Amino acid sequence: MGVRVQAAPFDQGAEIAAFTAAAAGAGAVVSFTGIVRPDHGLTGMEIEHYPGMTEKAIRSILDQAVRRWSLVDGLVVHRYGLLAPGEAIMMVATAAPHRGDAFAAAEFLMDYLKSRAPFWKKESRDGGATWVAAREADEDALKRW
Amino acid sequence: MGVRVQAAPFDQGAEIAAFTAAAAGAGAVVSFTGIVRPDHGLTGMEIEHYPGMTEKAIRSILDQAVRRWSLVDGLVVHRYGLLAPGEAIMMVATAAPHRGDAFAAAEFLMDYLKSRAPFWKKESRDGGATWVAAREADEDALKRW
Amino acid sequence: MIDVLYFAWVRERIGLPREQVETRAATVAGLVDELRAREERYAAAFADTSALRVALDQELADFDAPLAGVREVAFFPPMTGG
Amino acid sequence: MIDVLYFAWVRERIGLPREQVETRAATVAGLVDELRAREERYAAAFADTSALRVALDQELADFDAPLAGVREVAFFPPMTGG
Repeated sequence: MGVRVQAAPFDQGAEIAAFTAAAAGAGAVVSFTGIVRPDHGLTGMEIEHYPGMTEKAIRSILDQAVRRWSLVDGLVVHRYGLLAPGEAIMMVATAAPHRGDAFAAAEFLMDYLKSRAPFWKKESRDGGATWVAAREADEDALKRW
Repeated sequence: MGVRVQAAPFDQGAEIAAFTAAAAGAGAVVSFTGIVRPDHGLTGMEIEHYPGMTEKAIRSILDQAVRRWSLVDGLVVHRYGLLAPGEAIMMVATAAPHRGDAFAAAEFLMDYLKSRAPFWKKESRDGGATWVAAREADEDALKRW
Repeated sequence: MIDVLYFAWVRERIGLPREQVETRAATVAGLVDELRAREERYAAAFADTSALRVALDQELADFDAPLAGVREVAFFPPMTGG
Repeated sequence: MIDVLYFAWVRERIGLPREQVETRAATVAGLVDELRAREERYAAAFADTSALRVALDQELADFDAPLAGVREVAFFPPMTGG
Protein backbone atom coordinates (compact mmCIF):
# COMPACT_ATOMS: atom_id res chain seq x y z
CA MET A 1 0.00 0.00 0.00
CA GLY A 2 1.44 3.35 -0.97
CA VAL A 3 0.50 6.87 0.09
CA ARG A 4 2.25 9.94 -1.27
CA VAL A 5 1.30 13.54 -0.63
CA GLN A 6 3.51 15.86 -2.63
CA ALA A 7 3.77 19.26 -4.26
CA ALA A 8 5.62 17.92 -7.28
CA PRO A 9 3.78 16.69 -10.39
CA PHE A 10 3.66 12.92 -10.84
CA ASP A 11 3.91 10.82 -13.98
CA GLN A 12 0.60 9.01 -13.97
CA GLY A 13 1.58 6.56 -16.75
CA ALA A 14 4.82 5.60 -15.02
CA GLU A 15 3.02 5.26 -11.66
CA ILE A 16 0.40 2.91 -13.08
CA ALA A 17 3.00 0.87 -14.99
CA ALA A 18 5.16 0.44 -11.87
CA PHE A 19 2.12 -0.30 -9.70
CA THR A 20 0.89 -2.97 -12.12
CA ALA A 21 4.33 -4.56 -12.49
CA ALA A 22 4.61 -4.85 -8.69
CA ALA A 23 1.08 -6.21 -8.16
CA ALA A 24 1.97 -9.91 -8.33
CA GLY A 25 -1.09 -12.12 -8.54
CA ALA A 26 -3.45 -9.39 -9.67
CA GLY A 27 -5.86 -10.05 -12.53
CA ALA A 28 -7.29 -6.51 -12.53
CA VAL A 29 -5.82 -3.05 -12.06
CA VAL A 30 -8.05 0.02 -11.90
CA SER A 31 -6.74 3.56 -11.84
CA PHE A 32 -8.40 6.91 -11.41
CA THR A 33 -6.77 10.23 -12.19
CA GLY A 34 -8.32 13.55 -11.18
CA ILE A 35 -7.43 16.50 -13.38
CA VAL A 36 -7.89 20.27 -12.95
CA ARG A 37 -10.79 20.76 -15.36
CA PRO A 38 -10.14 23.85 -17.46
CA ASP A 39 -13.66 25.28 -17.37
CA HIS A 40 -15.45 28.53 -16.49
CA GLY A 41 -12.33 30.62 -17.07
CA LEU A 42 -10.31 28.79 -14.44
CA THR A 43 -6.72 30.03 -14.37
CA GLY A 44 -5.37 27.90 -11.54
CA MET A 45 -6.12 25.78 -8.50
CA GLU A 46 -4.44 25.89 -5.12
CA ILE A 47 -4.67 22.86 -2.87
CA GLU A 48 -4.10 23.22 0.86
CA HIS A 49 -3.73 20.23 3.14
CA TYR A 50 -3.07 19.32 6.76
CA PRO A 51 0.43 17.82 6.87
CA GLY A 52 0.53 14.83 9.18
CA MET A 53 -3.21 14.26 9.29
CA THR A 54 -3.44 13.95 5.50
CA GLU A 55 -1.18 10.89 5.30
CA LYS A 56 -2.88 9.30 8.34
CA ALA A 57 -6.36 9.89 6.94
CA ILE A 58 -5.44 8.42 3.55
CA ARG A 59 -3.81 5.42 5.18
CA SER A 60 -6.91 4.81 7.24
CA ILE A 61 -9.10 4.94 4.10
CA LEU A 62 -6.77 2.49 2.34
CA ASP A 63 -6.88 0.17 5.37
CA GLN A 64 -10.68 0.19 5.24
CA ALA A 65 -10.58 -0.69 1.54
CA VAL A 66 -8.23 -3.60 2.21
CA ARG A 67 -10.55 -4.92 4.93
CA ARG A 68 -13.58 -4.73 2.66
CA TRP A 69 -12.24 -6.05 -0.62
CA SER A 70 -9.77 -8.64 -1.75
CA LEU A 71 -6.95 -6.31 -2.78
CA VAL A 72 -3.41 -7.17 -3.81
CA ASP A 73 -2.28 -3.55 -3.53
CA GLY A 74 -3.46 0.06 -3.42
CA LEU A 75 -1.88 3.41 -4.16
CA VAL A 76 -2.88 7.02 -3.52
CA VAL A 77 -0.85 9.97 -4.82
CA HIS A 78 -2.24 13.44 -4.06
CA ARG A 79 -0.70 16.81 -4.84
CA TYR A 80 -0.93 20.06 -2.96
CA GLY A 81 0.14 23.60 -3.87
CA LEU A 82 -0.53 25.49 -7.08
CA LEU A 83 -1.80 23.58 -10.12
CA ALA A 84 -2.58 24.73 -13.66
CA PRO A 85 -5.68 23.68 -15.64
CA GLY A 86 -5.12 20.28 -17.21
CA GLU A 87 -2.66 19.15 -14.54
CA ALA A 88 -3.28 15.92 -12.63
CA ILE A 89 -4.37 16.58 -9.03
CA MET A 90 -4.27 13.04 -7.72
CA MET A 91 -4.57 9.40 -8.60
CA VAL A 92 -5.58 6.15 -7.00
CA ALA A 93 -4.77 2.66 -8.22
CA THR A 94 -6.12 -0.67 -7.00
CA ALA A 95 -5.02 -4.19 -7.86
CA ALA A 96 -7.16 -7.25 -7.14
CA PRO A 97 -7.57 -10.81 -8.34
CA HIS A 98 -10.94 -9.87 -9.91
CA ARG A 99 -12.31 -6.76 -11.57
CA GLY A 100 -15.28 -6.21 -9.26
CA ASP A 101 -13.04 -5.73 -6.23
CA ALA A 102 -10.62 -3.45 -8.08
CA PHE A 103 -13.44 -1.19 -9.35
CA ALA A 104 -15.34 -1.06 -6.05
CA ALA A 105 -12.23 -0.30 -4.01
CA ALA A 106 -11.15 2.47 -6.40
CA GLU A 107 -14.58 4.13 -6.22
CA PHE A 108 -14.65 3.74 -2.45
CA LEU A 109 -11.20 5.36 -2.17
CA MET A 110 -12.31 8.27 -4.34
CA ASP A 111 -15.55 8.82 -2.44
CA TYR A 112 -13.71 8.85 0.91
CA LEU A 113 -10.78 10.95 -0.29
CA LYS A 114 -13.28 13.57 -1.49
CA SER A 115 -14.84 14.06 1.93
CA ARG A 116 -12.54 12.55 4.54
CA ALA A 117 -8.99 13.52 3.59
CA PRO A 118 -8.00 17.02 4.73
CA PHE A 119 -7.55 18.80 1.41
CA TRP A 120 -9.15 22.08 0.41
CA LYS A 121 -9.28 23.47 -3.12
CA LYS A 122 -9.22 27.13 -4.04
CA GLU A 123 -10.00 28.09 -7.62
CA SER A 124 -8.53 31.17 -9.27
CA ARG A 125 -10.38 33.04 -11.99
CA ASP A 126 -10.03 36.50 -13.42
CA GLY A 127 -12.46 37.79 -10.82
CA GLY A 128 -10.45 36.40 -7.89
CA ALA A 129 -10.04 33.21 -5.93
CA THR A 130 -12.76 31.19 -4.18
CA TRP A 131 -12.74 28.10 -2.00
CA VAL A 132 -14.50 25.14 -3.57
CA ALA A 133 -17.55 24.27 -1.47
CA ALA A 134 -18.09 20.66 -0.51
CA ARG A 135 -21.00 19.19 -2.47
CA GLU A 136 -23.81 17.46 -0.65
CA ALA A 137 -23.63 14.76 -3.35
CA ASP A 138 -20.08 13.96 -2.24
CA GLU A 139 -21.19 13.44 1.35
CA ASP A 140 -24.16 11.39 0.12
CA ALA A 141 -21.81 9.23 -1.94
CA LEU A 142 -20.38 7.80 1.29
CA LYS A 143 -23.73 6.30 2.22
CA ARG A 144 -23.52 3.65 -0.48
CA TRP A 145 -20.57 1.97 1.18
CA MET B 1 -12.73 6.90 -29.41
CA GLY B 2 -10.06 4.31 -30.06
CA VAL B 3 -10.31 0.58 -30.65
CA ARG B 4 -7.26 -1.60 -31.18
CA VAL B 5 -7.20 -5.38 -31.45
CA GLN B 6 -3.65 -6.62 -31.70
CA ALA B 7 -1.33 -9.55 -31.08
CA ALA B 8 1.52 -7.32 -29.86
CA PRO B 9 1.91 -6.37 -26.21
CA PHE B 10 0.93 -2.80 -25.33
CA ASP B 11 2.53 -0.35 -22.90
CA GLN B 12 -0.33 0.34 -20.50
CA GLY B 13 1.38 3.29 -18.79
CA ALA B 14 2.18 5.00 -22.09
CA GLU B 15 -1.35 4.33 -23.36
CA ILE B 16 -2.96 5.91 -20.29
CA ALA B 17 -0.58 8.87 -20.34
CA ALA B 18 -1.26 9.58 -24.03
CA PHE B 19 -5.00 9.05 -23.54
CA THR B 20 -5.09 11.48 -20.61
CA ALA B 21 -2.99 14.10 -22.41
CA ALA B 22 -5.38 14.00 -25.39
CA ALA B 23 -8.58 14.12 -23.30
CA ALA B 24 -9.02 17.89 -23.31
CA GLY B 25 -11.66 19.05 -20.87
CA ALA B 26 -11.68 15.88 -18.81
CA GLY B 27 -11.67 16.07 -15.02
CA ALA B 28 -11.55 12.31 -14.51
CA VAL B 29 -9.77 9.45 -16.24
CA VAL B 30 -10.45 5.83 -15.26
CA SER B 31 -8.47 2.91 -16.60
CA PHE B 32 -8.84 -0.83 -16.24
CA THR B 33 -6.17 -3.35 -17.15
CA GLY B 34 -6.85 -7.07 -17.29
CA ILE B 35 -3.88 -9.32 -16.58
CA VAL B 36 -3.30 -13.07 -17.07
CA ARG B 37 -3.58 -14.15 -13.42
CA PRO B 38 -0.77 -16.60 -12.66
CA ASP B 39 -2.79 -19.05 -10.58
CA HIS B 40 -3.58 -22.78 -10.44
CA GLY B 41 -0.42 -23.70 -12.33
CA LEU B 42 -1.34 -21.66 -15.39
CA THR B 43 1.48 -21.72 -17.95
CA GLY B 44 -0.11 -19.61 -20.69
CA MET B 45 -3.29 -18.26 -22.21
CA GLU B 46 -4.31 -18.25 -25.85
CA ILE B 47 -6.89 -15.76 -27.00
CA GLU B 48 -8.83 -16.38 -30.17
CA HIS B 49 -11.02 -13.72 -31.77
CA TYR B 50 -13.23 -13.10 -34.79
CA PRO B 51 -11.37 -10.62 -37.00
CA GLY B 52 -13.76 -8.05 -38.42
CA MET B 53 -16.57 -8.70 -35.97
CA THR B 54 -14.34 -8.00 -32.96
CA GLU B 55 -13.63 -4.39 -33.93
CA LYS B 56 -17.27 -3.78 -34.89
CA ALA B 57 -18.56 -5.24 -31.63
CA ILE B 58 -16.16 -3.17 -29.50
CA ARG B 59 -17.05 -0.02 -31.45
CA SER B 60 -20.73 -0.68 -30.87
CA ILE B 61 -20.12 -1.10 -27.11
CA LEU B 62 -18.13 2.15 -27.02
CA ASP B 63 -20.92 3.93 -28.94
CA GLN B 64 -23.43 2.75 -26.35
CA ALA B 65 -21.21 4.06 -23.55
CA VAL B 66 -20.95 7.46 -25.23
CA ARG B 67 -24.74 7.65 -25.59
CA ARG B 68 -25.28 6.79 -21.91
CA TRP B 69 -22.61 8.86 -20.18
CA SER B 70 -21.00 12.21 -20.67
CA LEU B 71 -17.64 11.01 -22.02
CA VAL B 72 -14.82 13.06 -23.46
CA ASP B 73 -13.09 9.98 -24.86
CA GLY B 74 -12.85 6.21 -24.61
CA LEU B 75 -10.23 3.61 -25.51
CA VAL B 76 -10.20 -0.17 -25.76
CA VAL B 77 -7.04 -2.17 -26.48
CA HIS B 78 -7.40 -5.97 -26.57
CA ARG B 79 -4.79 -8.55 -27.41
CA TYR B 80 -5.15 -11.94 -29.05
CA GLY B 81 -2.71 -14.80 -29.50
CA LEU B 82 -0.48 -16.39 -26.90
CA LEU B 83 0.05 -14.62 -23.56
CA ALA B 84 2.19 -15.52 -20.56
CA PRO B 85 1.04 -15.27 -16.92
CA GLY B 86 1.41 -11.68 -15.72
CA GLU B 87 0.98 -10.17 -19.18
CA ALA B 88 -1.71 -7.56 -19.81
CA ILE B 89 -4.62 -8.96 -21.85
CA MET B 90 -6.52 -5.76 -22.44
CA MET B 91 -7.28 -2.31 -21.16
CA VAL B 92 -10.04 0.24 -21.28
CA ALA B 93 -9.78 3.92 -20.47
CA THR B 94 -12.55 6.48 -20.10
CA ALA B 95 -12.33 10.25 -19.75
CA ALA B 96 -15.23 12.39 -18.53
CA PRO B 97 -15.84 15.75 -16.92
CA HIS B 98 -16.83 14.00 -13.66
CA ARG B 99 -15.71 10.84 -11.92
CA GLY B 100 -19.09 9.11 -11.74
CA ASP B 101 -19.40 8.98 -15.52
CA ALA B 102 -15.80 7.82 -16.01
CA PHE B 103 -16.20 4.96 -13.50
CA ALA B 104 -19.63 3.84 -14.72
CA ALA B 105 -18.60 3.87 -18.37
CA ALA B 106 -15.41 1.87 -17.64
CA GLU B 107 -17.37 -0.78 -15.72
CA PHE B 108 -20.02 -0.90 -18.44
CA LEU B 109 -17.33 -1.38 -21.11
CA MET B 110 -15.76 -4.21 -19.11
CA ASP B 111 -19.05 -5.98 -18.48
CA TYR B 112 -19.98 -5.83 -22.16
CA LEU B 113 -16.52 -6.75 -23.46
CA LYS B 114 -16.62 -9.87 -21.26
CA SER B 115 -19.79 -11.23 -22.83
CA ARG B 116 -20.41 -9.42 -26.11
CA ALA B 117 -17.03 -9.10 -27.83
CA PRO B 118 -16.00 -12.24 -29.77
CA PHE B 119 -12.96 -13.35 -27.80
CA TRP B 120 -12.37 -16.82 -26.40
CA LYS B 121 -9.71 -17.73 -23.87
CA LYS B 122 -7.91 -21.05 -23.65
CA GLU B 123 -5.80 -21.74 -20.60
CA SER B 124 -2.74 -23.98 -20.70
CA ARG B 125 -1.64 -25.98 -17.68
CA ASP B 126 0.63 -28.97 -17.26
CA GLY B 127 -2.35 -31.25 -17.76
CA GLY B 128 -3.33 -29.68 -21.08
CA ALA B 129 -5.33 -26.77 -22.44
CA THR B 130 -8.97 -25.96 -21.70
CA TRP B 131 -11.37 -23.32 -22.97
CA VAL B 132 -12.47 -20.88 -20.29
CA ALA B 133 -16.21 -21.26 -19.74
CA ALA B 134 -18.35 -18.14 -19.67
CA ARG B 135 -19.51 -17.41 -16.14
CA GLU B 136 -23.18 -16.90 -15.44
CA ALA B 137 -22.15 -13.98 -13.24
CA ASP B 138 -20.68 -12.25 -16.29
CA GLU B 139 -23.96 -12.54 -18.18
CA ASP B 140 -25.85 -11.39 -15.06
CA ALA B 141 -23.55 -8.36 -14.79
CA LEU B 142 -25.13 -6.97 -17.98
CA LYS B 143 -28.51 -6.72 -16.29
CA ARG B 144 -27.44 -3.85 -14.09
CA TRP B 145 -27.03 -1.51 -17.07
CA MET C 1 -23.34 -20.50 -50.98
CA ILE C 2 -22.76 -19.17 -47.53
CA ASP C 3 -19.53 -18.78 -45.53
CA VAL C 4 -19.72 -20.66 -42.25
CA LEU C 5 -17.13 -19.88 -39.55
CA TYR C 6 -16.33 -21.79 -36.38
CA PHE C 7 -14.45 -20.50 -33.33
CA ALA C 8 -12.92 -21.91 -30.13
CA TRP C 9 -14.07 -25.45 -29.26
CA VAL C 10 -16.64 -25.45 -32.07
CA ARG C 11 -13.74 -24.99 -34.51
CA GLU C 12 -11.75 -27.71 -32.76
CA ARG C 13 -14.61 -30.24 -32.76
CA ILE C 14 -15.48 -29.69 -36.40
CA GLY C 15 -11.80 -29.54 -37.31
CA LEU C 16 -11.79 -26.47 -39.51
CA PRO C 17 -12.14 -22.70 -39.04
CA ARG C 18 -14.41 -21.98 -42.03
CA GLU C 19 -16.04 -23.54 -45.02
CA GLN C 20 -18.46 -22.72 -47.79
CA VAL C 21 -21.81 -24.39 -47.43
CA GLU C 22 -24.54 -24.90 -49.98
CA THR C 23 -27.76 -24.58 -48.07
CA ARG C 24 -31.47 -24.22 -48.68
CA ALA C 25 -32.24 -23.67 -45.00
CA ALA C 26 -34.51 -20.72 -44.21
CA THR C 27 -33.16 -20.13 -40.70
CA VAL C 28 -30.03 -20.67 -38.63
CA ALA C 29 -31.76 -23.61 -36.92
CA GLY C 30 -32.38 -25.16 -40.34
CA LEU C 31 -28.71 -24.78 -41.23
CA VAL C 32 -27.73 -26.37 -37.92
CA ASP C 33 -29.98 -29.36 -38.71
CA GLU C 34 -28.32 -29.77 -42.10
CA LEU C 35 -24.83 -29.58 -40.58
CA ARG C 36 -25.72 -32.04 -37.78
CA ALA C 37 -26.83 -34.57 -40.37
CA ARG C 38 -23.45 -34.43 -42.15
CA GLU C 39 -21.03 -36.23 -39.85
CA GLU C 40 -20.53 -37.19 -36.24
CA ARG C 41 -18.11 -34.25 -35.60
CA TYR C 42 -20.83 -31.78 -36.65
CA ALA C 43 -23.43 -33.62 -34.58
CA ALA C 44 -21.05 -33.39 -31.59
CA ALA C 45 -20.36 -29.68 -32.10
CA PHE C 46 -24.05 -28.82 -32.45
CA ALA C 47 -25.36 -31.29 -29.85
CA ASP C 48 -26.50 -28.52 -27.53
CA THR C 49 -27.20 -25.21 -29.26
CA SER C 50 -28.03 -23.58 -25.91
CA ALA C 51 -24.23 -23.71 -25.32
CA LEU C 52 -23.62 -21.91 -28.63
CA ARG C 53 -23.93 -18.41 -29.98
CA VAL C 54 -24.42 -17.40 -33.58
CA ALA C 55 -23.51 -14.27 -35.55
CA LEU C 56 -24.98 -13.36 -38.95
CA ASP C 57 -22.74 -11.10 -41.01
CA GLN C 58 -20.81 -10.33 -37.81
CA GLU C 59 -23.84 -9.37 -35.70
CA LEU C 60 -25.09 -11.55 -32.84
CA ALA C 61 -28.37 -13.23 -33.78
CA ASP C 62 -30.79 -15.92 -32.63
CA PHE C 63 -31.06 -19.47 -33.90
CA ASP C 64 -34.49 -18.75 -35.35
CA ALA C 65 -33.19 -15.79 -37.39
CA PRO C 66 -33.76 -16.02 -41.18
CA LEU C 67 -30.77 -16.69 -43.44
CA ALA C 68 -32.09 -14.77 -46.45
CA GLY C 69 -29.39 -12.41 -47.75
CA VAL C 70 -26.84 -13.54 -45.16
CA ARG C 71 -23.32 -14.11 -46.49
CA GLU C 72 -21.45 -15.12 -43.32
CA VAL C 73 -22.65 -17.27 -40.42
CA ALA C 74 -20.41 -17.86 -37.40
CA PHE C 75 -20.89 -20.39 -34.62
CA PHE C 76 -19.02 -20.16 -31.31
CA PRO C 77 -19.33 -20.71 -27.56
CA PRO C 78 -20.31 -17.84 -25.23
CA MET C 79 -17.62 -15.18 -25.41
CA THR C 80 -14.99 -14.74 -22.71
CA GLY C 81 -13.29 -11.44 -23.47
CA GLY C 82 -11.98 -8.79 -21.14
CA MET D 1 -1.67 25.06 26.35
CA ILE D 2 -3.10 23.57 23.23
CA ASP D 3 -2.10 23.96 19.56
CA VAL D 4 -4.97 25.30 17.49
CA LEU D 5 -4.71 25.04 13.70
CA TYR D 6 -6.86 26.70 11.05
CA PHE D 7 -7.18 25.72 7.40
CA ALA D 8 -8.65 27.15 4.19
CA TRP D 9 -11.14 30.00 4.72
CA VAL D 10 -11.04 29.54 8.49
CA ARG D 11 -7.32 30.31 8.35
CA GLU D 12 -7.95 33.29 6.07
CA ARG D 13 -10.70 34.76 8.27
CA ILE D 14 -8.73 34.40 11.45
CA GLY D 15 -5.57 35.53 9.71
CA LEU D 16 -3.15 32.91 10.96
CA PRO D 17 -2.50 29.20 10.37
CA ARG D 18 -1.88 28.15 13.99
CA GLU D 19 -1.52 29.48 17.48
CA GLN D 20 -1.09 28.28 21.02
CA VAL D 21 -4.15 28.76 23.17
CA GLU D 22 -4.50 28.70 26.93
CA THR D 23 -7.87 27.16 27.58
CA ARG D 24 -9.89 25.72 30.45
CA ALA D 25 -12.67 24.53 28.10
CA ALA D 26 -13.83 20.96 28.66
CA THR D 27 -15.03 20.39 25.09
CA VAL D 28 -14.41 21.63 21.57
CA ALA D 29 -17.64 23.65 21.78
CA GLY D 30 -16.31 25.33 24.93
CA LEU D 31 -13.08 26.24 23.14
CA VAL D 32 -15.07 27.63 20.23
CA ASP D 33 -17.04 29.84 22.66
CA GLU D 34 -13.79 31.17 24.15
CA LEU D 35 -12.34 31.90 20.69
CA ARG D 36 -15.56 33.57 19.48
CA ALA D 37 -15.41 35.93 22.48
CA ARG D 38 -11.91 37.09 21.57
CA GLU D 39 -12.30 39.26 18.49
CA GLU D 40 -14.61 39.88 15.58
CA ARG D 41 -12.47 37.82 13.17
CA TYR D 42 -12.87 34.74 15.42
CA ALA D 43 -16.59 35.41 15.79
CA ALA D 44 -16.85 35.59 12.01
CA ALA D 45 -14.87 32.37 11.46
CA PHE D 46 -16.92 30.45 14.05
CA ALA D 47 -20.31 32.05 13.28
CA ASP D 48 -21.76 28.78 11.96
CA THR D 49 -20.06 25.66 13.28
CA SER D 50 -22.31 23.47 11.13
CA ALA D 51 -20.14 24.73 8.24
CA LEU D 52 -16.99 23.62 10.07
CA ARG D 53 -15.21 20.39 10.85
CA VAL D 54 -12.85 19.70 13.72
CA ALA D 55 -9.98 17.28 14.20
CA LEU D 56 -8.46 16.36 17.58
CA ASP D 57 -4.88 15.18 17.36
CA GLN D 58 -5.41 14.69 13.63
CA GLU D 59 -8.56 12.57 13.91
CA LEU D 60 -11.97 13.89 12.87
CA ALA D 61 -14.15 14.56 15.93
CA ASP D 62 -17.41 16.19 17.00
CA PHE D 63 -17.84 19.60 18.56
CA ASP D 64 -19.04 18.03 21.80
CA ALA D 65 -15.89 15.90 22.11
CA PRO D 66 -13.85 16.39 25.34
CA LEU D 67 -10.53 18.23 25.12
CA ALA D 68 -8.86 16.36 28.00
CA GLY D 69 -5.42 15.15 26.88
CA VAL D 70 -5.72 16.70 23.43
CA ARG D 71 -2.62 18.51 22.19
CA GLU D 72 -3.73 19.65 18.74
CA VAL D 73 -7.11 20.96 17.63
CA ALA D 74 -7.75 21.86 13.99
CA PHE D 75 -10.71 23.75 12.54
CA PHE D 76 -11.51 23.72 8.84
CA PRO D 77 -14.37 23.69 6.32
CA PRO D 78 -15.68 20.41 4.86
CA MET D 79 -12.89 18.78 2.92
CA THR D 80 -12.71 18.88 -0.87
CA GLY D 81 -10.00 16.41 -1.80
CA GLY D 82 -9.79 14.02 -4.72
